[in-house]
Amino acid sequence: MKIGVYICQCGINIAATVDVEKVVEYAKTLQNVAVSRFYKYMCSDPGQELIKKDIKELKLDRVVVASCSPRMHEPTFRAVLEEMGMNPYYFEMVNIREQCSWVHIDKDKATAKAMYMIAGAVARATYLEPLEKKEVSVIPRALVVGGGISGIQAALEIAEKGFQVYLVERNPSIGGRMAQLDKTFPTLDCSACILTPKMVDAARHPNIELFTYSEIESVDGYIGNFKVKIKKKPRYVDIEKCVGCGACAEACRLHARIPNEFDMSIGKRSAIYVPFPQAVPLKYTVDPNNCLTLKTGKCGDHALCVEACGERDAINFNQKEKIVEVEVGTIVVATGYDLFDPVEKPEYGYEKFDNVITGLEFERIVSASGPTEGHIEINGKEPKKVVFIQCVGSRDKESNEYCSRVCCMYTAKQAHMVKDKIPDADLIVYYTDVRAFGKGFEEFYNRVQDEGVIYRRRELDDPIEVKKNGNKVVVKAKGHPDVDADLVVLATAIIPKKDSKEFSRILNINQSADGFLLEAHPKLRPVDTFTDGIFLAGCCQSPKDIPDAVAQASGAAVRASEPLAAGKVFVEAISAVIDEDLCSGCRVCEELCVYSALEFDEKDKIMKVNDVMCKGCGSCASACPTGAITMRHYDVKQILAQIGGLIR
Amino acid sequence: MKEKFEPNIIGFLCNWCSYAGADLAGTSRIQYPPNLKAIRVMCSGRVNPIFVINALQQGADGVLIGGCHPGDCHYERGNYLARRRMAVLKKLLEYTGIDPRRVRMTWVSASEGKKFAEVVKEVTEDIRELGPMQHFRRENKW
Amino acid sequence: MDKYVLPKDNLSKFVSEMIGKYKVFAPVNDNNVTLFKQIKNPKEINLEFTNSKVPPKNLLFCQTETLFKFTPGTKGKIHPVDFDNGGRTVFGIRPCDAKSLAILDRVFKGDFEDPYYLTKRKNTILVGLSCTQPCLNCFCTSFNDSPASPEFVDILLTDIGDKYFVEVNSDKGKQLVKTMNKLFKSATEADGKKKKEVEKKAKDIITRFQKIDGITEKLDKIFENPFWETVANKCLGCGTCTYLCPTCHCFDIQDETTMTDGGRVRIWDTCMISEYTLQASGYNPRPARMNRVRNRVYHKYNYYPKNFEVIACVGCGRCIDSCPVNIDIIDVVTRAGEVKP
Amino acid sequence: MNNNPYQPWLATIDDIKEEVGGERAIKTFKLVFQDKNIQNNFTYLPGQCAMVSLLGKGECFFAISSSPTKKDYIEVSVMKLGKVTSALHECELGDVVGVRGPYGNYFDVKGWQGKNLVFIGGGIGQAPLRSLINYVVDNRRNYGKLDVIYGARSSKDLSYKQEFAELEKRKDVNVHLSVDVEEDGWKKFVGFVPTNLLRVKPSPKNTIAITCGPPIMIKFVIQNLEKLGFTEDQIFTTLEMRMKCGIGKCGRCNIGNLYVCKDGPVFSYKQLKSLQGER
Amino acid sequence: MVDEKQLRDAVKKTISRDDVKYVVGYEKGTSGFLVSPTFAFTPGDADKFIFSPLCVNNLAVYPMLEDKPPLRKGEEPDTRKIGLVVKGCDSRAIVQIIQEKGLKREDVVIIGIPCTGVIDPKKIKEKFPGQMKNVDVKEENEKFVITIDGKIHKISKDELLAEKCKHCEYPAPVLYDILIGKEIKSTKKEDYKEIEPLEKKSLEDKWDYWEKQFERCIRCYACRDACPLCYCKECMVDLLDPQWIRRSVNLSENTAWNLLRAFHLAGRCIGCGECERVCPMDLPLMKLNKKIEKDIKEMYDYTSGIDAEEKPLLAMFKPDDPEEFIL
Repeated sequence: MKIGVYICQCGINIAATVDVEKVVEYAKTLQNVAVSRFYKYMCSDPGQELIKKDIKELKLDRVVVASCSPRMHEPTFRAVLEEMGMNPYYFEMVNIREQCSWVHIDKDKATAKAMYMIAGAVARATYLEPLEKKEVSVIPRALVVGGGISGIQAALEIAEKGFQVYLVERNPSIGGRMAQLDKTFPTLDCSACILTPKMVDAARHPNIELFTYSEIESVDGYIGNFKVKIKKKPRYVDIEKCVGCGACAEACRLHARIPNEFDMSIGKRSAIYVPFPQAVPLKYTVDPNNCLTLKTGKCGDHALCVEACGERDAINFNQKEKIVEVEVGTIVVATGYDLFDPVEKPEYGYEKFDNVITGLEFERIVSASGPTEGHIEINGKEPKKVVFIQCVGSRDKESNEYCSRVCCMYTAKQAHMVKDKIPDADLIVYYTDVRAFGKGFEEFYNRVQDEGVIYRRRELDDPIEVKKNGNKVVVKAKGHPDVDADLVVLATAIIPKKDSKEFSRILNINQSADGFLLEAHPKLRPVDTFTDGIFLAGCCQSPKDIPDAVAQASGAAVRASEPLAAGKVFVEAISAVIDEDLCSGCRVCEELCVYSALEFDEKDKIMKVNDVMCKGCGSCASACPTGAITMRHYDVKQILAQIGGLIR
Repeated sequence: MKEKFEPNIIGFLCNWCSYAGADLAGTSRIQYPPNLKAIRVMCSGRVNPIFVINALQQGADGVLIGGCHPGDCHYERGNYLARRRMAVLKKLLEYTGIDPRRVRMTWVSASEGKKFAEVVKEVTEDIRELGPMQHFRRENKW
Repeated sequence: MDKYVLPKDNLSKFVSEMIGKYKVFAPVNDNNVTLFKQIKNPKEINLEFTNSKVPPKNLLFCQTETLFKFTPGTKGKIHPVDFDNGGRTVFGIRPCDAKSLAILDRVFKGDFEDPYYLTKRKNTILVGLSCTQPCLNCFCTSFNDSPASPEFVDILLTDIGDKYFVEVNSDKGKQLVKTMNKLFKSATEADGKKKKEVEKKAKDIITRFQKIDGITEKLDKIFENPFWETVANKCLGCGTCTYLCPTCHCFDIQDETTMTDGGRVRIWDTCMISEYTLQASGYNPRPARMNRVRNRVYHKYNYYPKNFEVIACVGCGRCIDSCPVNIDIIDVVTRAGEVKP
Repeated sequence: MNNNPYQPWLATIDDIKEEVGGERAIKTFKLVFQDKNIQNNFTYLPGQCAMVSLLGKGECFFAISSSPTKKDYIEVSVMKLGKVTSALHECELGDVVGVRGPYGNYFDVKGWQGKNLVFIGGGIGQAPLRSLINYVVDNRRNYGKLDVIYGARSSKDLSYKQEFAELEKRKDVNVHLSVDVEEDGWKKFVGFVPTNLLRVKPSPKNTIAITCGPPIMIKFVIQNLEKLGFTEDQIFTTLEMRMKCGIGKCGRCNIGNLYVCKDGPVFSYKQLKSLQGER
Repeated sequence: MVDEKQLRDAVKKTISRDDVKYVVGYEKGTSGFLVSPTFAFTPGDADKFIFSPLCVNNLAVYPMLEDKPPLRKGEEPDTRKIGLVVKGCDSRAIVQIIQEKGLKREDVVIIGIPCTGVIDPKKIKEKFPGQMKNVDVKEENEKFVITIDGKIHKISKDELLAEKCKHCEYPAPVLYDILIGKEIKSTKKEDYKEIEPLEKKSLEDKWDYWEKQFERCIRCYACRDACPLCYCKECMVDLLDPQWIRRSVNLSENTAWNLLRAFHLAGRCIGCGECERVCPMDLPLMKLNKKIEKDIKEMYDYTSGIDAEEKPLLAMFKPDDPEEFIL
């Protein structure tokens, strides 16, 4: 057995705290170590060459590299072995940067720890076994969850590459948050104008199948072979028959009596409705929570909508929820975001006073297609003094520490819209820091300031208070004179979708501490998740503006299309193996495996592993009462040897 | 002066959460004691109680098992299963006179670099206080 | 044979003097289990015992013994160990256990002498203690042995009331007594008579008897007899009988290592488990419990007598006392003798 | 020489020949004792065994497969089966192993002088026969007709291919190789070793037959030898057992009252038949 | 008192069935108070069957002990049933094994005995040491009536009763095909009093206690082999590669073995006490088993060997399992 040990200085990242030369000398004393070297950057080409040369000349059996986290460069070095004709699993990585040099100051101690870690790795390396990566074929279809701008973009791009896409949206129409916006910063394009053509494209694309008013019920399987159950909620309208004429909504007994969620409940709709006129698909949906027929079983003496629909006969109150199962190779998650509920910060007076609204409510008010047809009015009056408060629920340790990234600019935009529509209005913006980092942002901010909008800096530590003052409210901010305002607009934070947790479990992906879905690497794999074959786009991953969301969606689409195009993928070689001589057929493992990777062989009365299904977690191995199950690459010999090395 | 006792602690860290959390502590340069040496496993569910007992035999003064928070397991339930195993094992160890502070379990997510560092600090201090694990350490004298 | 008496008051002195010179092993009470252990003080001795749970063979043929140390690996080195050359006495060994050592000697001598056992054996003085209260399953008399036989010890002590009757059976014994002769008194004829009485009484207590006439030859004829199946059916395959047997001597050799050091270790093994004979190819010549139970009986009553002219059983009864399922060697062998070939 | 029979002498791996590949690979290791004195004093005869160990992995008992006529090394052929043999297979030139021995009895090479010899081997069972064959060939004029019958599952599984090729070139040794199943390019006998034996049909007259191989093969070889007229005391075989000590103490390898490591491994069929015990 | 005639009839009836291989029960032992497991292959064998308070063995171990040498070509495995005489605790072992799919219900014919408690062999041996003949033990009015060489001793049950019987909640078999006598109900409650003193000790005292015990272990594995639930084809301590535990007999390896044995039985041990009974070195193994039993009852409300449909304790979880110990 010949083991090569390579220690990376990582510039000074490692070398500053770990005495690399000393470690090299120490490694030489370890059993089976044939060569031990250090280099400035092991991951660089010359570094890799060093290893390759030794593999060739010294005929190394195993390679140990002590450098950064295996989550960074394990694939890099495995590729080195592979290139030299070695099995890539003969490689062992020691994390002496993230878990040693960066977290310890004392050079002696860090050096000692690095030695222990390397001793453990060398001991373990002796027992490493060659593994073959398993190749599985890929179902050439993709699933996109979420029909907002990110989802639409991703779906269109994958479809354009020639693969079939299922686009699933929980609302009756695709379009998402962007559809609710009036104009977009900083270019002031009309949001609907640029979005609706895309919506239509998506609906029309021969490779895209829309599942609106639908939700993901479950996801099983693995990259290349996901089995997805989609729950189609009953619309009570046959979308084949509905032509979107709207006669039913006009006829509805509750016509214009139900708050329309799309208009942030400022506008009203019927119990049978489309969320907005440009909805895609333009098909009506019965609101089961309000429809008299569905709620009480009785709508006067007969249902007026059915009557209005007449011969088309599109309304069907007997529709039931349907589960559709689809199989896809990859999944793009674009589930979007929710908005912070300012009720949680009572000092802003939201819901207490009509004069206090959120940014998105303002969008609906200012929108030409909104409930006020674009007239900015509050209780029927045009406001003359408008206050914008930023960072409501963002950059605030009590609610969300992060910056929501879009509020500064949309507030500027909204201020501009007010100025545009009510030129004599006084505008004050309370800001924390104005973050105008995007293309054209700073210019826009300057323009708005030039338009006479007053920016007042607020300190987050001194909460702004909004109090009643007759028909108006008074905004009190420390360090500034009080302002009597007709309208207060709160820039509420972008927060993770309410059901993110549940959803991340369905998909078996992670959330970061803030609750957004977690990318595989913040820098290098920003659209991947830790589950192979599942990718992220848009605000489900973190707050973003439209261009960023679209860019990420394009990225996710490319990532998701790669396996589809390749037609096959390699899946984790780490899987369970069963020693048939030891297995007693107790089937404990069958019980606990989430992936159904273990099957009972009726003939031999023992368990068998399905390599491809197995994800290599190892729960079965530690539960196996007879020790019949071992985990490839994490087997008992390897682990016990590593323990021995770590505490020698 | 007698040198301060530096405990040897073995950490079994799950690849997806705790190991990533430890990495994050690194990228965030959060300092913690160097006594814990990590073994990367795919899931805390991989940690067979025998590994723990073996580590103590081989001379570890303590063992820390790090997994994902309940519900966050990359493999859905590995951490739940580990939790049961460790609950039973810890009680058994305590009953035989092994201080329960020597075998610890923690939930550390990929975003909890700070928590990871704090946990390591706490565990190290606890075990430092307990002194070397001598109960059934292998003597290897032959 | 020299005969003395040792007043009971002098016993503690006798032991103390031995402790000053040798490693002394004696029966002690370890949580209600009698075991031979090294003692530092005569007070540790417990003489209220019928026999020790584990036979004192473990003092010479240790359950775990390092054969040598080494630096592991393919570039390794061997580091021999020093044999335990120090003088030792086993105080309170029963005549049956002493006989077992004489039986074990034959295995560990031979063409290849076992230095670990023999070095210790050579330096060990056996100070025997007659058995006056044989236990339920004692049957040494079946082999014409006596619970008060000095044959296999260096010195035998027999409790004859207020003193011990001392029989010195070897040069080693003589040497020992000589160095502390003021503790001993010459034995009178009455003392000798008393010993005989005690011995007779002890023999009479033994009610269990194993028929061993011509057993070796009888066994030759019934190797394939289904009788062995019936015996083995209830066997659980644990190692209790063999571990507690004073003549069993099977062992396993294992390498144990850390990253830097290692030792080749010899550990007691038991022929009662399947793994014992399992070959690397997967083939097992003794696959069933029947094979193993039969092997144990044959080893003691057939193979051993053929090789060494002595039955490898001393009638201590330990295996009967401790067998979880009452496989009773007295009963098994007696019945085997009656089996029609 | 130390007088501790448990303590091996160190030997260096001087050469490794890969005989057979695959799951149950066979390699022949050439071992040279580090101490010249030991090497010179390590005298043995064909059939005898040695305990070879890897420090840290354990010991294994092997028939010495080299001929005693080669003085400056010994060879053992190792099939990859368990922990120790697998570790041995990973060894490289220059690696150090422990060796103790020689152990057991041997083929009666003196007594068989002037006789015809038939060697019947299968698979790894050829190892002890190889020692004997090479010994006999090196002392060729002392012996009569020599027939070597050897077979394996396929040509890939045949050990000592090169040596057989050399042997086949000699006029005074008859080599009869076989494989169990038909394969491309195999022009010699196809069938099991016992069948090949019947085909070769050695005369029992003044002949000793020595067989070693898998138990099932030995069983049929002996049956066929008897068919050919060989008597019980003309047939010899060597046995294999699980062993730990090699010196008749640990108690594993007994067949009846005999210990394979001490009283064997060479037994005549006559002896074997009279032995009562598991094997 | 168990009607031995009824028992023998049941054994006869069972062994007379074509689909039964043999019946395992108890017979009188070879000496003293010993009782021996016995096998009936023919109806005639049934006459030696007995049941007395000395019948302490858990015979559920036998179906799991069957030697399974490889079948020869064309040979069919003998799949006939095994008849078993069981007490309450023994029957729980059967249930637990069925739960673990080690046996199928139809593999066994269970002759159940409502058990009123058995005698601890160690206690009775201490009480009546030395040589004896013609021993008989009966139960009468809450007393054990012990006859030795014609001499009768009446001893209160409590004095000789095995510890496990003192708190037995399942004296009647939880699963049986034939019941000998009437079903009985337990009035007892397991309160784990016997481990409480140890639980309350300081850590040092606990280790002091266990160190002395583990040190004594000779690793004969009788505890394992007598346990009906230790039926792995190959026990992990016998494995060499990987070697979980070294074979050396010393405190470290002995402790590891004893902890692992106990842990391996977590949620599986049914408390028959065989491990402790057969231990030649008198290790208090039940103190370990009972502790785990208590803990899992408290933490997971789980009792083993009651319901054959239950899932294995350590192969399942509840999201709200206790986790105060987690950092």
